[in-house]
Amino acid sequence: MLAHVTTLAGRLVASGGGEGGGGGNDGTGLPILPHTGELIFGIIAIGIILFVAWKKVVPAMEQMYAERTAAIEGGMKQAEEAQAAAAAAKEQYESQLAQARAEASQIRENARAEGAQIVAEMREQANAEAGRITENATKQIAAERQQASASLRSEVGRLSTDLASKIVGESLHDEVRSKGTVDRFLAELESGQIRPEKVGN
Amino acid sequence: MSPASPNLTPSGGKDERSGFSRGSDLAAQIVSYLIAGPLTFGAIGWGLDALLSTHFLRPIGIIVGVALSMYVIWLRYGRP
Amino acid sequence: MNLIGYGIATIGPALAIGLIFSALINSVARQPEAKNVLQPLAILGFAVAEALAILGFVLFFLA
Amino acid sequence: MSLSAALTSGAVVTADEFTGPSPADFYQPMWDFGWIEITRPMLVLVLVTILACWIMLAGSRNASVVPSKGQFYFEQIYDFVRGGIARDMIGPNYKKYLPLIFGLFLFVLLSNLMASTPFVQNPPSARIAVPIAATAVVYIAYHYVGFKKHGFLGYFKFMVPAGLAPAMVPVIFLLEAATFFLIRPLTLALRLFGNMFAGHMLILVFVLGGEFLLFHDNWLFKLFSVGAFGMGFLMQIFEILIQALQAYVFALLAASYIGTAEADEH
Repeated sequence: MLAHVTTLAGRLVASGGGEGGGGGNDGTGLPILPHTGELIFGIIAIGIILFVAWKKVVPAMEQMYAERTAAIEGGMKQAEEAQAAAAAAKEQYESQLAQARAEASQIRENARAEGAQIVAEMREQANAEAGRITENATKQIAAERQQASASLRSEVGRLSTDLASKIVGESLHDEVRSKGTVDRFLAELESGQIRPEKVGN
Repeated sequence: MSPASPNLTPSGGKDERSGFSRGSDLAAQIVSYLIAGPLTFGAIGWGLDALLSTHFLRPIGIIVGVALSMYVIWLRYGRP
Repeated sequence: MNLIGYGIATIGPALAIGLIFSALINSVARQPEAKNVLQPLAILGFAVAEALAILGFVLFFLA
Repeated sequence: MSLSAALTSGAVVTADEFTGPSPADFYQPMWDFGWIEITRPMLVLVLVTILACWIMLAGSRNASVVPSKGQFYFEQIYDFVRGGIARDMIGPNYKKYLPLIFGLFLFVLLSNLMASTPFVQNPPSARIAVPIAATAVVYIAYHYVGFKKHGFLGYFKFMVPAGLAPAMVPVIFLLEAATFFLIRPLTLALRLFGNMFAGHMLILVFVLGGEFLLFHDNWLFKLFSVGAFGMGFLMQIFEILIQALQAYVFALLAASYIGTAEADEH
């Protein structure tokens, strides 16, 4: 068995049929066996690359990712703050607007009330004025009528007295008597106790 | 969804949909097992053949190796 | 000659593997929630088909 | 070599023989110092190292919250590795492993892209030594993490999945140990190597074939060479995609292994 193994190994390593397939140091082994120099170079190359990646690249990139995450999170926080501030400003603005609107409506209401009051006052004033004027006129008319009736009464009295005295031929101008007579007559006339007759025929 | 049926969710518990690489190495690992079985047991059979100077143990070892490989694959990946 | 024989022998498992995974992809595309059931089945089928290729490979060395 | 030569010479029926590309084309020794041999991929590796260090240092120097243009492009790569690979695969405490994953990703990406860089056009990752070197770093890292996390015996106990019949434990442990210690790094290295090797080989086939057709006497072959060069160009574009994808897969698997070792329970 050992002989089998050794011959197999020997065939694998040494004899690629002399084709130069690439195994071993001088490239005479099978192509699936590594060339010594290339193996050493490959391991060194991978070692250098892994060392650079391990020492320089990955720490730098990971730190950058951490910073980016922090920056994005910070940015989000900042954005949230800005949004909150904007919401607060909007709220303030809206409250101010509502306040102004309420104020305006109150002013309008006040103005309307005031206008109504003014109109009412004016109407009342005008009514009062009209009433006063009417009253004045009524009073004046009454006074004038009184005056007229008084002067008419005295005139009628004097005229009738004159007429009567001319008929009688005697002065009937006794103040107290004539006055009383005429007055009594007129009062009776007014109260309807005597009816006025036709003076003519 | 009722709490009694948690397996009806598309991803059955594990996060197997998270990345596109997940699960794509299965074929390579299965091929590894399938090569390992015949190779190992064929080598054992070959060694026994050399010791006992017989000739039938190597093919038997290879067949047994394939069967064992498939058994291991079923154990590792074939059970849902 | 052995080499050519093995090359021809890989055609069958290659077709089988292609069919198995195309069926798996079709099924998962239609019913993604069935993936947990389908994938082990497909892997078993793949293992059986691949075992044929490996057997051919082994026979290539045996014969 | 014999196969590709047979295939291509079967296609080109001429008197003079066409030799297709072979693994030997990737072995380009330049100076031999006896104990060590300087090859072209080694020089490309030096270039890759300088380029990677320059990109990393220029991208992260004066890293600021508001990125400059260069830092922005660097951040795209860094974010892709950080969020798309490391965080998804490793879990909550992924930051410890970021230098490893990111350095590996950049190294593998640049090594792969060297296949399509003008005047270099020689991917170091198409030489098995470079994937093995990269895998060795991952191997040491994830076993170190596993042993540190679970303890020496606990790590072996962690490998065996739960719910197993006691009789099966030794057998399954054997299988799991082989997977953990042998097959995982092997497939990790061979996947990268195979992809880069085969991709570059494919381009070589088209370009060398086109060259052969172009310098052939027959004018019809000269006409066909246009198609061959066109296919080579298409493959070149396709290769750039594959190169980026393989760098992603390498970093993804490295992160996945670390994540598995880091996990509490499976």
